[in-house]
Amino acid sequence: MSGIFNKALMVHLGLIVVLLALHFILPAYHHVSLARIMVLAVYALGFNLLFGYTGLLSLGHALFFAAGLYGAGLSMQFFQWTAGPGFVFGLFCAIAVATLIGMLALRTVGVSFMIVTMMFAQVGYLLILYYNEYTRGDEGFVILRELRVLGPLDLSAEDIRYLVALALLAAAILIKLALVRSPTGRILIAIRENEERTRMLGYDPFRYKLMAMVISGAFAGAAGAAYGILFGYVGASFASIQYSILPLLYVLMGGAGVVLGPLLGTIAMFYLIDIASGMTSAYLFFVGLALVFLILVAPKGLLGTVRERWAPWLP
Amino acid sequence: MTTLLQTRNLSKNFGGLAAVQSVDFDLQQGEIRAIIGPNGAGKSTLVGLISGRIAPSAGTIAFQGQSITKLPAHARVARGIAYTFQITSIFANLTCRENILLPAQRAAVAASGLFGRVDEAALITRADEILARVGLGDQADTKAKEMAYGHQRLLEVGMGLALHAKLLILDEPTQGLSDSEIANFIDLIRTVSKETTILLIEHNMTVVMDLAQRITVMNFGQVLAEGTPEEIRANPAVQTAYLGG
Amino acid sequence: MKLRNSIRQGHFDSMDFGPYLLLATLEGAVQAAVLALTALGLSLVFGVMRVVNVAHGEFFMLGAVLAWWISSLLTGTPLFGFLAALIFAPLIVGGLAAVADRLILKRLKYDPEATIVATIGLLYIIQQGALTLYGPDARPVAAPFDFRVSFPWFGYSGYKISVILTCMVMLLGVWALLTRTRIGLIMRATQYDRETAQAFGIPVARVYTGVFAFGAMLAAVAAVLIVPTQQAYYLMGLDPLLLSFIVVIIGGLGSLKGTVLAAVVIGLSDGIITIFFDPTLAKILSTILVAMILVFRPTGLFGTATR
Amino acid sequence: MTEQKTNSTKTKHFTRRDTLKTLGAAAGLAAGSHLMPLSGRYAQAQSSEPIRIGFQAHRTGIGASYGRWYERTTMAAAQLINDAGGINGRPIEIVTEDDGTDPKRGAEVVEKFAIQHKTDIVFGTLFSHVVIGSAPRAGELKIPYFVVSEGHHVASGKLNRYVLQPGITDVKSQVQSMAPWVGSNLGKKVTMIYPDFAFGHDHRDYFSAAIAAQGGEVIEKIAIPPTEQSFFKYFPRIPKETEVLYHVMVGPGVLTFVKELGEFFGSDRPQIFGFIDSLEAVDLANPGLEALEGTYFWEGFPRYAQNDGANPHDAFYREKVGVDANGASLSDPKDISTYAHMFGCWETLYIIKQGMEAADYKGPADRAKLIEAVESFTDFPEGPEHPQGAKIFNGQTHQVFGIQNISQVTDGKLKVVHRTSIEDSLYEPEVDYTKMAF
Repeated sequence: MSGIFNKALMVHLGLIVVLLALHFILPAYHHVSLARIMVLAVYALGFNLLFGYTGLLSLGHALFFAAGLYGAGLSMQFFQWTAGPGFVFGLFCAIAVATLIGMLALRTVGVSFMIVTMMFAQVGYLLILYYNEYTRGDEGFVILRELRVLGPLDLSAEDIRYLVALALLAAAILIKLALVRSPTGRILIAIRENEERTRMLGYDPFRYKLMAMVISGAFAGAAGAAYGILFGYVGASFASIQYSILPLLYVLMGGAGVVLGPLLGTIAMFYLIDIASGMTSAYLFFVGLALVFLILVAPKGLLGTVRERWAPWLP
Repeated sequence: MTTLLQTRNLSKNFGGLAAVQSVDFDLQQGEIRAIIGPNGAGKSTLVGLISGRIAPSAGTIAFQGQSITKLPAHARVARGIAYTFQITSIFANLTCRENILLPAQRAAVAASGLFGRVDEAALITRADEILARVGLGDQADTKAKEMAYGHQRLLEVGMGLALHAKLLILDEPTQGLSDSEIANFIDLIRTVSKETTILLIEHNMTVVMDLAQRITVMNFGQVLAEGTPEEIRANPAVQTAYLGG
Repeated sequence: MKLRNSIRQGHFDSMDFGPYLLLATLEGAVQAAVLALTALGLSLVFGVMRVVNVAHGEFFMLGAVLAWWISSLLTGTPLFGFLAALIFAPLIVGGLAAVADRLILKRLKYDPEATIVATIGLLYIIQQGALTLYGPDARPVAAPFDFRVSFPWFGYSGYKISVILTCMVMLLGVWALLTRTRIGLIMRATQYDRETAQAFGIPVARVYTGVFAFGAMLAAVAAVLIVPTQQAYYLMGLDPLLLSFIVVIIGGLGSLKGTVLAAVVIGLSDGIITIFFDPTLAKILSTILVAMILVFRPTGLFGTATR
Repeated sequence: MTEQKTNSTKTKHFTRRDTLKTLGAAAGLAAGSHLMPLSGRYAQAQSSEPIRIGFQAHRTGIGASYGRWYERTTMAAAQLINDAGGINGRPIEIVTEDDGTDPKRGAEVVEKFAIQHKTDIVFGTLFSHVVIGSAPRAGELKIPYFVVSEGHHVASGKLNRYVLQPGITDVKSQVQSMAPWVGSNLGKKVTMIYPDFAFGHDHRDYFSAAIAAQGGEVIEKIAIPPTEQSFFKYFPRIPKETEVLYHVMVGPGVLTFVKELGEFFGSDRPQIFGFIDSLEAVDLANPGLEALEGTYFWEGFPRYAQNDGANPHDAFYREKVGVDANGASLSDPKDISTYAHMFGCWETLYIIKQGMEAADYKGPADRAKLIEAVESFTDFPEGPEHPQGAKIFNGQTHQVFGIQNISQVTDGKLKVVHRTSIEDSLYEPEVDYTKMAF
């Protein structure tokens, strides 16, 4: 391990410590918001693995988020499972769905891949509506509060929720950091940069893309399952196209292909909407303007620009 | 001498055009072979077929006595067939070292599986050795796209070397290199050829005559002649093809 | 189970198969006609500029909303208001698109990824603009003329049939423009090779602006044509956007014929599958069908590679 | 505070194991005892300032056309309450946040009200998925959540003690109370067309049961996928022997839906009965809607002033909200209100007032008392505070029940032809929220 790698590790570990310290000092509203942001950031982190590192733009990631959300929510509702088994089952569902969709959708490239993933996600959304008698369709359902426990921990309590969300995010950051700095991560980046050349170096691009898709789907599913468990609600809107675009926005804002980019993007987007909507009912206008401005001024996103200008060692 | 590579009746049609027609081609272990021929003779298509970038219309390819006709390109690389691109195809946004690390880690990654551990430090050492060998030792941390064209060509060759292949296919490696760089390149290939069989497509006749032990001449998708440099130089059919064609 | 129950032979007692098929075909044809026009706009932008215009559906929405605005400004017969809308709504939308191209896309040098982000931003801006200025309600636009075509089994809107015909004329017009005129030649040259086109003195920047505006105008025209049968609404852009994307990819990039054929396939299959299945199940099945076409024919049904 | 300092100074020589240990310790600490600083942060101070009411509004998204009118109605009622001296001598202040008609943002907005705006209660949500998405957070943050949604979610027992719907009848009782009149006046063989949403399924299930009780039958159920833009192709599914076509649509497609319905049938049509949801905020004078002449609609509160003396308080309410006799905005006759639903905001606000007065509400510490006070209410008499009509409230189910109207389109206006009794809409309670802990 060279010094550069340790520096990167220190930054990421340091960030996790800062998030832990914030638990003790943040004003309540930001504390509760950050808990949700951290869960959604896991979703964006997974999206970034596929989009930022492997170069695959999926417009159907809400399907994986929803697979985790519904896998956890439905199993908890019907089998009276608590959070632990519910989460594991949700994660398993997301991995299964991501594997299946990956095997099909990865036969396509570029814009076709965007459209195919989007269409499969649309199928998932409609299936949730179609099986209304179990899912309550668009309306969704509440996960019973007494099931939202992990051993002795009451996950509906504000402090526990924050720490559990942080633990999930920390795991996601460290797994992703390890992955992108591993030889496998190098291959994913190589596929993004030049797929044909990568193949001629002896790597099967399909295999690596599928792996990226499954891990990315697992991140999305973990975020979905955690969202349902921590916030108590499961609903079809999380499977809609808007929720597929959301992680793309987070990643682009924070910086694609930077491990921490999605976290920063999720934070920035949340506060942009939160603050703008407090000032005007036309807040979408400002979101749009911010996106256009960002892409004109800092096309690589916030952290992408930081890396380009000041910190080339940032993974 | 054992036969490393063997094609039989190998053909490729693009639409109505027969780019490669019924080529029987044998390559012996350890040799330096050059393929020459006028533009459009089918040289690049032939090595494309061998490396697996192009699927054949008919015919078979065997490597070390085993059929590889149906193997995808990446699996052929795993068997030991390395290909360097005619049009420079490096990872422009990555550093020189990373460009070399990618091929250098292939065997280790294949051995350890998707999530296995790989000795990163040993890999970096090896990558830097290869960079030194192709004369890019001082540019390890330079982004590939920021290098001079000739250096990019050398990096491309270095990537081929890093694969540690049994057969190294070089598609016009000296294009765009200066005379001094070419001389270095010839020396490099000579040393490499002690471990590796070399298949070279080349327009620069000086390089061909200097390096190749045997030469295959292609014209209109077929093998026109094959022999030592002296035999080829003396071959009237070759002269017609080059001068009259 | 639910799936088996929903394969319905039972309800042809409500309407015989023949008439139902006729109705589904007519509905499919209307959808196909409007979709073809909308998707063609997207395809041109995509083909010539390599820009994935996520705001395309918003140009469609703007066309519909402007049609309401223009026709409500004008008193007189609905025909007069409608014709004014058919002329001015696309012009305004085209103008906006040209401005967006100059102000944003051009500065991004038409980088494919950056333009996706920028057009998502544009989507929000246009949508919010419509919500603020036009409001959240769905509003109708009077058809320029209307008569009910009475089939023996059901009635059908004469205006809808005229929409099919108008779209066909428009498509022929665009086809002639692209293949028979100098403008079309310039566009194709730019699509084929930007640098060479530039070298031959083609003002590529102006061509790009023109193509972007023209693509938006096609969407707006389609919206003005269909809005009398539906309603103008600020969130109506999403569906045409998604369907247009699907059509463009299935049809094959840059293939006018493919785009039209794909629109017909999607329009009709959507209509006809509903005869046999529960509506939502039909939507699920038709979506899977189209996705599978893409999976197993990644380059589309009629075109060449679409990267 | 010392705890934090150790953490931040450690940063420089941190190892992974240390992090895990700290995380574990923190988790254990948090689990074992309530963190002092945190619980302090989530508590709220009492105040003698205005009573703050968080209004969760659908300003954007698919609920926006309802949201606008919910907001206008709320502001009108708040103004009246303040003009009459407020609640317990304190003025009320409406703090509005847009939820984008999205359940995720809805939950965030509830958090914002409870923690940042420090409102006393949250109020005003319409769309069911936003209600259900927000309800767990309201329960966890222990803030009373008064919804105006007409969904059956509250009375079904799926939510929690902090969620109440005292201002608008739920869909189950609305639908149920329609069946006797439909069965005896329009026909017994019913075909239903509804969106493939939970809301549509409620209509399907409750109406099927209710019409069966009348000796009728639902012979075909057509669930329309919500992504649909055009409905014509589904109409052939309507069986020929259909006597009554029951439709309920929601969202922007409604205009297309009713236009196409008219086109399909022409003059030879079955009886048509619909929920006004299909036409809320839509002008009946719109081109293409002529075909609705003679058809029937459920209305929560009749859009057109009836002038039949049946409702003495309608005119007052109309004037204060700014709606003319045709249900349109006083300032723009083309701007049609969501008249059948929005009265719920008005009435809910008055119930909040009544509840706070009964509980002698002083501040957030009295939230449980407020809920208990509302739970103890049993009926609301007709009056300026309840202009839609008298209501019966069930404190166990947190749900209110009122009269419903059936109107016929006559000369392009809706004319009430039947008013149900409150008793028509009652059903067996499915939950007793009063037994749940706070």
